[in-house]
Amino acid sequence: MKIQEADAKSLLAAQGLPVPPWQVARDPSAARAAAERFFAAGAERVVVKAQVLVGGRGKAGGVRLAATPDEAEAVARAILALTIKGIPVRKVLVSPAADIVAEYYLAALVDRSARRILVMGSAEGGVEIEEVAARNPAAIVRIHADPYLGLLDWQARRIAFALGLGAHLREAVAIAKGLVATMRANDADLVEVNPLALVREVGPEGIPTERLVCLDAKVTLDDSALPRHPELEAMRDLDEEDPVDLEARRHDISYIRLDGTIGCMVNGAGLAMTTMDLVKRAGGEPANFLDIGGGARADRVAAAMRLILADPNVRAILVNIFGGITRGDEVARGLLEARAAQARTVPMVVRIVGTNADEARRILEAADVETATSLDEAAAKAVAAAARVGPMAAAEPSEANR
Amino acid sequence: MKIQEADAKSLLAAQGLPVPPWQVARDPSAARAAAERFFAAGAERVVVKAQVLVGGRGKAGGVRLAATPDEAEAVARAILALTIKGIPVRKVLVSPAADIVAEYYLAALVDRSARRILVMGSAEGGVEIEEVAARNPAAIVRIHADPYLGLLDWQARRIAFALGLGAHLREAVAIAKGLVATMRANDADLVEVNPLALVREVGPEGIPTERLVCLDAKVTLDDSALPRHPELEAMRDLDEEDPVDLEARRHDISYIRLDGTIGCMVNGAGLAMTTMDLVKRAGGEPANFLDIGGGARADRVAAAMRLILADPNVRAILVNIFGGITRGDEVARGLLEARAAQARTVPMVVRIVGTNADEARRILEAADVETATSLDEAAAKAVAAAARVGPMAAAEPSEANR
Amino acid sequence: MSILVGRSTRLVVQGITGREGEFHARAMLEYGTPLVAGVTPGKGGQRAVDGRVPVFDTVAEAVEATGANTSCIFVPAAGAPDAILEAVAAGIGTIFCITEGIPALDMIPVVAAVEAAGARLVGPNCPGATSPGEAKVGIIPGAIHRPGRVGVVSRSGTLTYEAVQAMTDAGIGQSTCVGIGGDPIVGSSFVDVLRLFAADPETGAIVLIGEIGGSAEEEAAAWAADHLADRPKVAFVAGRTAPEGRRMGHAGAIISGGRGTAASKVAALEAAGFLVASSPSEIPALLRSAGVRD
Amino acid sequence: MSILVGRSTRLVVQGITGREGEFHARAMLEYGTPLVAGVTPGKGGQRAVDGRVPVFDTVAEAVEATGANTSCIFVPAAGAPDAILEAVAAGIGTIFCITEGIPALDMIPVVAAVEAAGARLVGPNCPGATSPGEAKVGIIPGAIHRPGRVGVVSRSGTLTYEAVQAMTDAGIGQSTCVGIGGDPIVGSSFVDVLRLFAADPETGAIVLIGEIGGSAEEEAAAWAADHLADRPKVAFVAGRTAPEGRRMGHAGAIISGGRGTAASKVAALEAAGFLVASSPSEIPALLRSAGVRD
Repeated sequence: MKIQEADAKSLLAAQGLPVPPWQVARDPSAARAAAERFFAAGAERVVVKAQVLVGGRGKAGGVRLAATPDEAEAVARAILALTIKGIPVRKVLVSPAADIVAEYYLAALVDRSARRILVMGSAEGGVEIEEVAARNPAAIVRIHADPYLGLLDWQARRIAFALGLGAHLREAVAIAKGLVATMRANDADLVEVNPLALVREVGPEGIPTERLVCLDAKVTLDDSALPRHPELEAMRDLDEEDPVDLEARRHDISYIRLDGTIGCMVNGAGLAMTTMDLVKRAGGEPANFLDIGGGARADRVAAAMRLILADPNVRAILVNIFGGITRGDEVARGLLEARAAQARTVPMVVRIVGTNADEARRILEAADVETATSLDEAAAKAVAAAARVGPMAAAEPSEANR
Repeated sequence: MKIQEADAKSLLAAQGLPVPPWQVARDPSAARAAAERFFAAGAERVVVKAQVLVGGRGKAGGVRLAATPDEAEAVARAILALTIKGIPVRKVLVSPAADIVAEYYLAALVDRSARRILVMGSAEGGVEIEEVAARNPAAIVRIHADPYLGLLDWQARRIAFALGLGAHLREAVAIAKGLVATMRANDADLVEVNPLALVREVGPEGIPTERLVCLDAKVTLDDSALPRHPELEAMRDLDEEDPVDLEARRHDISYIRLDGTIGCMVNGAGLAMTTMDLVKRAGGEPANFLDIGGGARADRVAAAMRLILADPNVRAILVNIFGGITRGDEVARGLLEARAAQARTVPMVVRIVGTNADEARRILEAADVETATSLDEAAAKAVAAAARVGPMAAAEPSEANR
Repeated sequence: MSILVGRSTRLVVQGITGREGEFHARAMLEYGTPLVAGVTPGKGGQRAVDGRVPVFDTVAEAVEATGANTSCIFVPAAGAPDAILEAVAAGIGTIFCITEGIPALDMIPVVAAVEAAGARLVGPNCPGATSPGEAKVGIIPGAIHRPGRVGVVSRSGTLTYEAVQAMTDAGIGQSTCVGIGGDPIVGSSFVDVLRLFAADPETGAIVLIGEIGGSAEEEAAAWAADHLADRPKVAFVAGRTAPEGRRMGHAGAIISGGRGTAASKVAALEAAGFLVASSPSEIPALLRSAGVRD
Repeated sequence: MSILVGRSTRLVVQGITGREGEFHARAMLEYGTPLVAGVTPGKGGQRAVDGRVPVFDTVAEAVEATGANTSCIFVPAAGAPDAILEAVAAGIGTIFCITEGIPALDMIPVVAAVEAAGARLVGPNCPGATSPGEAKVGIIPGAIHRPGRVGVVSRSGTLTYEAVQAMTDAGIGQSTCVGIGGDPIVGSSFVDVLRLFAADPETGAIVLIGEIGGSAEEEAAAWAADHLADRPKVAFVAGRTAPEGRRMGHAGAIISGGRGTAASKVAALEAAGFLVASSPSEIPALLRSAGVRD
C-alpha cells in the first residue's frame, strides 16, 4: 500500500527522524492559514506540494514555493486544480521552505535477490535513483542490513562516509538506522528519503548551523503485514482509490482496472497476467487484471462478476479457471448464478480445467455460455465476442467510476 | 542488582504476564487496609509476604495467610518484626491468596557456558531449582533462546509440553516468551517465576476455570546495563543497602563488607579475592572485598580509605596495588594524603608493584608505613599488625553501620 | 532420479489438522507420497487423514518417531515463520512452505537461519514440488503430471499447472516440477533450483516459467548460460501487457522504475539460449524443436 | 611459536584516538607489536601515537590499506559490540575487546555472529594477550614477561600479572599469556584457549588462573584431562574465602545456589592432573616440581 508524503513523514518522525513541520490542506484557504502559521514562526518562504500517490509531481508543476500568504493561497489553488498522471490533486502539503546546502538520496527497501533489507544512498539527491543508477552506478552505496540485527552502526557509518557526510556522522547514522527502524516498525517494503537535505538554519544567536533533514519521504507498506498494523490502515488514501478496489479487497480479490474491453476472471496471478497477455495477442485489450485466488468459491465468483460488470467498458468476459483440485462443475454453477444476479449481460467465454471439467462444459453449454478448451482458444473467442458487440454504446466515461 | 518481588512483578506485568494484584505495606495498618481492599474485591484469604532480598523467607516465617483484616494486620505485624538472614523486614507484600492446583518452576537466565539465554522449567515448582537439579535432573527442561531472535514460539511450546501444560499451551507459551522478553527489556541476568501456578478461579457465572499466574517473581538486573535503564535505578532497595555501598558505587569502587578486621584495598577483582584468601591463610580475617579498579586514581584511593575506615572492626589495612602501568610513586603519595585526611589511624601495610615501585617504597617508609615485596609477605604483616592492635576496643556494633 | 522430492522423501505435514493441511495431506497420500507424520501442537497422539497419519505436538518428536526428512507447512501466516524455524531445528533438510501472506520482513531472518543451518526452504506462498510417479509435496494437482525428463521451475501456481498440463497432453513428461513462490522473499530462487536440475542426470531439459517484477529471471538466465548450456531450455514470462507501477496479485509481480519488465526478462532468457514461448501452449512444441523427445 | 598474537600479527586498534586507546597503543608499539593501523570514525586521514599510526574511518579501510588481521578494541561500552561486528565484517580473524561494562545481553548476538563468521573474539573486559618477545595486544604490562614455554590463561587482570611476574622472577618464561576476561559472556573460554595451547608445539606447560563463579574452570579441567594429559599443568583459583551470594567485583565472580565455589573448582582441577597453588607465589615452584625447566 502506498501512503502519502505527510503520512510517510509522520512514520519517520515517530522513529525520531528530523522532518520539517508540515500541514495538509484540502483547499486554498486552509493552505493560506497553514502558510501564515509558518511565516509567523519565522519561515521566509513556504513550499506547497501536491499530495498524489504517483511520481513526477515536480515536473507536472505540483511543487511550488510561495513568499507570502497570498502567494501560498494562489499556488495552492493552482496545484489543487491539477490532474497528475490521471489523478486529480485533492490535497496539498504546506511546509516552511528549507535553505538547502546539499541534497542526498537515502532509502531502505526489500532486496529480493539478496533476501535482505538493502540501504541505498547517493550524494546525488533530488533526482530519481534509477537515473543515477543508469548514469553513474558507482555513485550509489549499497549496504545490506544484518538479517537479524538490522542496520548496524558501522554499516550506517559506512553509508555516511560514502555520502561525504563525515562531518555530520552522528546525524547521518541516526537517519540511516532510522529508515530501517521505520521499515521494521511498520513492515514497509520501501522507505525512501529524497532528498535528504543538508539545510542551513540560523540558530537563536544568529549563528548559522547546518543539519540534515528529511525533506521528502515515500513509504510503501507490505500488504501482507497490514492486518497486524491496524493503525496504518487509516493511512489508506480513499481519495485516490477506486471504490471497486475497496470492494475487491473486501472479497480478497486482486483486481486492477485497465483500459480495455475484455473483462478477465482468472485464478492465480501468473495465470491472470498470462490471460491478459493472450487477450492482447489475440487482438483484444484486457479490461482488468483479476485474480480470484484459490478455491474459486461461489461468493468470490459472484463478487468478481460484479466487479467486472461495474466497468462500463467491458464488452465480453473471459473466465479462465485452472481448477486443479477445485471441482469444475461447482465453478460453472457459481458462474451461472453470479451472471443471473446481474442486471447487465455481456457475452461470456469460459474455460474450466480440472476435476469434472467435462461436466462443467455441459452445464455451461446448456446455458448458452461459450466454452473453450485451451487458453489460446478462450482468448480468441473472447476477443471475437467483444468485437461482435461492436464499439461501445453510451457507456459512462471511466472517470466517473473513480 | 537484586530487586524486590513487587518490583519484579511490575516488570513482568509490563510485559503482559499474568501477575495477581498486590500492594506493598510498610506497617501493619497499611497491610490491613490492603487486605480489606482485596477482601472487598472477593478474596477469601490474603497472603502476606516479607519483602527482603534474601532467600528462605518462607522457612523463616516470612510468608503467611490471613482470612480477615484483623488477622492480616496481626500477621503483618509479626512479619515486620522478623529479621531474616540478618536483614530486618521493613516491608510486606499483600496479595489475594490463590487456589493453587499445581505449581511449576520457570526461569530465564544468562548461561555463560552456552553464551545464550537459557530457559529452565520444571513441573516441580515451589521448591528451589537446585534441589530439583540435585534430586531429579531429568525433571528440568532446558532450552536456549535463539541468540538473535529470542525465545521462539516452538521453543516455548516445547517447554510447555515438557511441563505437562499442553492444555494451557497458549498461556504457557506467552509466559515463557514473556520471561525472556522481560529479561531483554530490562537487561536482567535472571527472571525467575517460582511458583508459576495453575490456579482455580470462579468465573462471573460461577463456572470454575483454571489459569496460569506468576505467584512469585525474582529478577536480578545486569549492573552494566543500569545506565541505560534509569527508571530501574529507582528499584534499588535503599532500605537494605549499607550506606557505604552507595558511597562505593558513587566512586566506581567494588566494595563488600565482611566480618573480619583486615581492611583490604586492591586493584582488580581477582587480585582482591586472592588478597582476602591470603589474609585468611595467614591467620587473619578480611574486613572487606575492595577493588578500586584500574589506574588507582588519587580520588578513588581516598574514597577507598574512607570506606575501609568507616568499618569500626578494621584494625589494619592491607594495600595491594599491582600497578603494571600505573606509577607506584603516585599511588604511594595518594595513600599518604588519603590517610592524613582521616581522623582514625590504623596500621597500614602497603605493597606496590610496577613502575617506580622502589621509589614508592622509599616514600612510604619515610612516612613510617610498613611495606612488603610479595603478596604473601604483605598478608602476613597485615595480620601481625592487626594482632598488635589487640582485641577490639569499644567499637560500634556493625549493625549501626547499616 | 529427481530433485527435492522423490522416493527417499519421508514427509511431515505441519498444520495437518487444519482444513487445508488435511485436504492436501490426503491428496499427497493418494498420490503415493511417503507421508509419515503430521504436526499440530496440542494434538499430539491423535491420528489425521482418516487415521492414516500419526500427529505429534512437535516436529522434533515427529522426526524422532518417523525419521521424517522433509516438511510441508500449512500453518497460518502468523505462525508459519516459526514453523519453518522449528523444522530447521528438528533437522529437517527440505522444507516447503505453502502458506501465503507472510510479511516479507518476517521471512528475512528465517531464510538467513535456514541458510545458516544448511537446510533448504522452498516458498513461502509456493505450490510445492512434484516428482511424477514418485512423490508430490504441496498442492500441485497430481493428475496434470507425467513422468519424464523435463525439469520445470516456476514462480507461479496455476500458470505452472497450465504449462505442465500442456506438456503432459503433448506426451512430454517431467522429472520434477517446482513452484518457488511469488513472494518478495523466498527460500529458493530460480538459480537454486536450476543448480539442482543441473546436477540431476535424469533432468534432460529445463522449462522456466517467470513473471514480471524483480530480477530473478535475469539472474537465472545468466546462471543457465554458464551452467546449462548443453541442455534444451524453454521459458515463458507472464505479464507482457502489465502496466507499470501496479502490483499484479503477488507482492512480487510489479514493474517499477522501468525494472522487472517482461521485455528485459525475455531478452535475457533468449540471450542465454532459452526458447521463449508467447503462450504456455507453445512450450511443448518449443521443447520438441529443441530436441526433447518424451 | 605462540598462540593468538605473534610475529604474523598485524594489529589495528579500534578507538585509537581515545585516552586509553592511545596510551596502550603506544605501549604496544614500544613492546614491538606490529601495530599497523588505528580506527576512529571521523578521524580518518589523521595519524595517532606521535604520527606513527595511520588512522582510518572504518576497519574495512584499515584492512584494505594495511593488511591488518588482528584488532584490539578500546571503544566505550555503548559502541564496543558494534566495533566487534565491524571487525568481523572487515575480515579480522582475531579480535581482543578490552572494553569493560558491556551488558551481557548485548554480547549474546555478538558472540554468535563472531562464531558464525569463523572469527575469534577474546573478551570483552579482558586484558589481552602477550607472546613475550613477539607481540603484546591489550593492556598487560610488557615488563612482567619473559619468553618461554608456559602458556598462561586467566579470567583475571592484575591477578594474572601477579602470577606472570612470579614466574618471570623465578626464571620461567611464557609462550603466550591470555586474559579471557571475567564477564559472564566472553568470546573465548578457558577451553577455547587450551585448545590452541594444545596445538602449539612451543607451549610445554599450562598455567590456568581461575576464580569463583560459573563453571568454566570445571569445564576446562574436564577438557584438559582428555587433551593435555601429558603436559605439566598448574592452576590457581581466587575466591576461596568469598561469601556466597555477593558479587565480587566482576559480574562473573559470584557463588550462588552452592555452585561456582572455589572448592568445586580446585577439586575438578586436581582430578584433571593440575597442581593447584594456594598462592600465586607458589606457581613457579609447582611448575618446577611438575618438570618445567625454563
